[in-house]
Amino acid sequence: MKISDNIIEKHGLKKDEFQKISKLLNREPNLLELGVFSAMWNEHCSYKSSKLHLKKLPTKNEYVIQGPGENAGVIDIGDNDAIVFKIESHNHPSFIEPYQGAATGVGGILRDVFTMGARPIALLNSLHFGDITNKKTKSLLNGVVSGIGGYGNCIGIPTVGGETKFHKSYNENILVNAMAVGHADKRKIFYSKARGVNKSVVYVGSKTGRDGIHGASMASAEFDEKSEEKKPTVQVGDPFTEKLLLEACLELMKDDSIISIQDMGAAGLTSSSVEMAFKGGLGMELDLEKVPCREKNMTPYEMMLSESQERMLIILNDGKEANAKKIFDKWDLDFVVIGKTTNTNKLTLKYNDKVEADIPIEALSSKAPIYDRKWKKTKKQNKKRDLIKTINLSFRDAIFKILKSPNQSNKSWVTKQYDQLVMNDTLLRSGSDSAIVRIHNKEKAIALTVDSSANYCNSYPLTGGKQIVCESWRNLISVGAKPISITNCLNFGNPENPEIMGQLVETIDGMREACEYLNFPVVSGNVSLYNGTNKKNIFPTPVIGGVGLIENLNKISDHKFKKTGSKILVIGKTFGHLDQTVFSNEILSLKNGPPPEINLINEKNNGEIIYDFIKKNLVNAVHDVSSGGIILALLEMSMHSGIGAKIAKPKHSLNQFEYFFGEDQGRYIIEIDEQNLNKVEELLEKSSIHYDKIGHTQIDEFQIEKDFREKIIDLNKLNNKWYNNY
Amino acid sequence: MRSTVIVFPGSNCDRDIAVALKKLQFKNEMVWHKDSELPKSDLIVIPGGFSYGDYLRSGAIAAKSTILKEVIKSAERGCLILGVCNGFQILIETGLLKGALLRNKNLKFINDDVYLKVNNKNRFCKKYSNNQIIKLNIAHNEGNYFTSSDHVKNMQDQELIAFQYSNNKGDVNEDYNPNGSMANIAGILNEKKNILGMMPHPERMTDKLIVNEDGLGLFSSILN
Amino acid sequence: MKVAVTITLKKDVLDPQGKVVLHTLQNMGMKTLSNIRQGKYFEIEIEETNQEIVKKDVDSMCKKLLANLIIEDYKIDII
Amino acid sequence: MKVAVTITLKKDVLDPQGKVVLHTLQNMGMKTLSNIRQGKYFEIEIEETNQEIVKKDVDSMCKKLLANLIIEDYKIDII
Ligand SMILES: Nc1ncnc2c1ncn2[C@@H]1O[C@H](COP(=O)(O)OP(=O)(O)O)[C@@H](O)[C@H]1O
Ligand SMILES: [Mg+2]
Repeated sequence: MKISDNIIEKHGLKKDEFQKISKLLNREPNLLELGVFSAMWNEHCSYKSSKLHLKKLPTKNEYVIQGPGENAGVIDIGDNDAIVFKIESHNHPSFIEPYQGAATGVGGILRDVFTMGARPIALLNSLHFGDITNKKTKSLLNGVVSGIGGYGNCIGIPTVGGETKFHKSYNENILVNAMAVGHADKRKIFYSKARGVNKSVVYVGSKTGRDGIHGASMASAEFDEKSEEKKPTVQVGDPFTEKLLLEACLELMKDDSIISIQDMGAAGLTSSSVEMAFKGGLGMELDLEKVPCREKNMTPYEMMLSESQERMLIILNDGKEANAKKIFDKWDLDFVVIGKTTNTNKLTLKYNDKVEADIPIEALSSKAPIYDRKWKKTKKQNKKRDLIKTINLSFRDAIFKILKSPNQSNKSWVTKQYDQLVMNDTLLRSGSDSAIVRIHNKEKAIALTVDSSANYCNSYPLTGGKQIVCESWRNLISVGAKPISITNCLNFGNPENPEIMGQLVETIDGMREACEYLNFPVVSGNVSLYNGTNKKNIFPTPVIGGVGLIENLNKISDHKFKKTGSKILVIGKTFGHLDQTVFSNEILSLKNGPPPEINLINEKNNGEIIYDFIKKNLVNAVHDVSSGGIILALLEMSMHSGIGAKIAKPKHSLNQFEYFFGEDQGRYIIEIDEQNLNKVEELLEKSSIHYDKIGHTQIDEFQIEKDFREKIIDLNKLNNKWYNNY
Repeated sequence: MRSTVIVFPGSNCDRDIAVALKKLQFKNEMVWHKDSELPKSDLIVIPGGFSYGDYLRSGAIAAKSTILKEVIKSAERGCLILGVCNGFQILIETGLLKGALLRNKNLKFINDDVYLKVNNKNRFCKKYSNNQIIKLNIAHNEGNYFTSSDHVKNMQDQELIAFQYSNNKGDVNEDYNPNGSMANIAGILNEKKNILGMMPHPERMTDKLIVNEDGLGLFSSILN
Repeated sequence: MKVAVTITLKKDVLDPQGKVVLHTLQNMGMKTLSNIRQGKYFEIEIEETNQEIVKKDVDSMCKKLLANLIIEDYKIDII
Repeated sequence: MKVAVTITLKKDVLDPQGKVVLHTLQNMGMKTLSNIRQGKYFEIEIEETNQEIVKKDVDSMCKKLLANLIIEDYKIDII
């Protein structure tokens, strides 16, 4: 079959890329080979637009065992315990079929984690939907949330945190990012690198069907009117089978049967086999007629490009096949030796003894295109003067409006659909700055958070990139965790547009700066480009998944007020920055202006002193100040505890709106016992850290000077309203 | 005291239950669903989870497993049987407990801490005081208990309703009914009172670091 | 031979799924809609050509597994 | 008027439920059983006697809510 221009285009390849393929092969590829190339060379697998820039991110500190490049990152938390984690997007599939798209997103990221030998212990997610008035939003929200819950609940891994946001830039392209976190014995981490020639290559898990053929290419293609036609490619998830696969793999991992193991994710059998061979500097030969198929008459092309879920590829040590098969039989899963490793450095695909494809592994991996795409700096906007003069709402009405807004509403409608406690180690659930998950049977825990700030990043990516790393760091600090490292998912628009490419480059620059300064490296991640439709791109949305360590379970904190009569302090200086804040968005309906700046020095100092307070048991509650400013942080501390507060703005300070709604960075609110006040002030002054004493806690009423006074129950009602009425 | 926890391929609260049992010094054994023999035990627990993905009807397929035949025999001999969440659904599907568990009335999975009013006139609850209010966690899709009103009346008369959803003051009404269950039923006993099926998870509340220890009362009741 | 099995909830059993679907559709503007009951459907392939045997086998599948006779009714159609 | 709607998964779409039910029935001794696919069933009552209108209304219900056309097909029968 002659490969026409039309076929090339359908495979998401450019003409010059096709020429490059022909040159690498010294001939034109056949259709199967073209399919394999298209899967490996697309953005999703090759990172061709982002690779050059991702390299700039710091990836090491004293905790990192494995940085980016493997299925997931690995960090050392002592006593031979390792934490394995990664975040990944499933944006396009979730837009097309929200339940299955989100469910298989969770399934996929879980496999990334347990393929490394870790038992998954927590799930988190970051969800961005379109405007609430968009007619698709409601069903997408419903479908995605139940899909995430459906998968995680069934497999029995707690979903402990996440974020749910609405903005019109996601109207035609929602974001569904899922993060999985696992626990492993540091001495038994499994990698994808193949070793040895003539070793058995084993297919395990579910059968291969026609699901998601070309899903990987779809995931990196811009949507257009025709994307409806691409619909049948969405995969269906089977969490029950994944649970079996998880248990079977972990059982097989107990001894030394496995040389290497790799899940079949995007581009299924193709990417898993190529990756294993490439990392080992080997070749691989597969007999495709042996692949367990769900449907009759599946072609080699379909088998290689199928994205059926719940499958793994394993390379076994000699003589281990029989025992391994017994394990998979016990769990009612397919187990078939479908090929072997070779020393040819080629991917050789046979079907009934006939060679159907023969491709040098390098052509598919290291020789895949890498682009230094054109990019343009984003111009930093000027600060708006006298924003507050335009306010036409009272202080009280502004608070009410924000409490009722979809983005600031209580998210329990979402989180109640997730089993948060299964495995019985969730010490702090969703709704906190970070979740805390105990290491089973040990006196230590990890803290987990997922954060994004698309408005900030859209306004000025360099600051946004820094800010989002700092926010993650702050959320970990707030619960008493030592921040260790992050994973990230970079959701951006079309990189062929220099402005969008500029957003990506500068966001990464910003992230790099913060990661370096805070010793908070990136150990894994994912890039999702081409998010947008017909040239309308989403806001740049990097999502950061942070992991911190808690070495003493008695030295943790949360944001709920604990008792009446204690003192409330704001740590860090308030300048009253209103541009790009919830306030300017919701109340002033303003879209422009710069985001609040990040001062890394203050960020670090303020965070370290909070950490120190928690370790010294000096604080009753801690909450970082993020979107919505001091007022929203205080309200959350009250609403979630049922304990009120009486607050007054510091004298000679800013205007009330600026003080309470400003989103200056690097700040925390703490609740302390009166008798600890002197000690705390002394420590703050010794470190020259600015703080404001703003009030004290009281029973069931939230009060701000003369302008605001409300029962906590009523505030909760208001805050819980939106989701339940949508 | 010896206990046995039955493990199905999709069980996911089996470890949690085992941890709770061990905390109370039960001599516990895990038994795989394909096994055809049960170790001698005083208590058999069918844990929560999604035994077979909750496909068809939750619990329906597990109810047909080899090991369930043995569980039924033990039950008839008077052995104590506890089914939690999916375990309750399985007990319903085997017919060991009467009624049906339908989809939650809001058609959503619900994970939440709920208050329960306890009837302590049985082996499983005697360490609680009668009408004590405890807080446990629920996590299910199908916990909407349904039966005939005669049966409800019957159970009330014989004190077979061990747990009812309530508020923290013990009011039992629609406002405090998370899933639509008849009479706010959260857990029931068979007539001989040796079998308890309940939707809430007592094993999740056995650790002060996780909310409270209200679930311990159940395990310690069984213990003596 | 191909058989269709339809399983429906008994008349007096509450059908939360049907009820929610009903309300949703009514809210979406389907004014003439007066009731919806949700059930299950199975398409079964059996390698057997004798109708009597097939019917008997499927009947036993329904009784033993597919339907919960306490709350559900079933109907078998050869298709 | 009463209408039956049957919703089935498209041919190549994975049916995890059907798979588990199939294996269970086979393990229970149904040897001639070769395949099962699970679907949904709705019994709908509409206060309208014109068949054409009813069919059109139900068709729109299927498209808008009951079926997910990306992975499912539907069938409408007046009963
Ligand atoms: N999709 C979700 N999954 C899990 N938890 C969520 C999700 N959405 C929101 N949450 C929880 O709700 C809480 C509040 O969310 P948000 O208002 O975004 O918090 P913040 O601005 O403090 O980061 C978070 O702590 C988070 O854990
Ligand atoms: Mg926060």
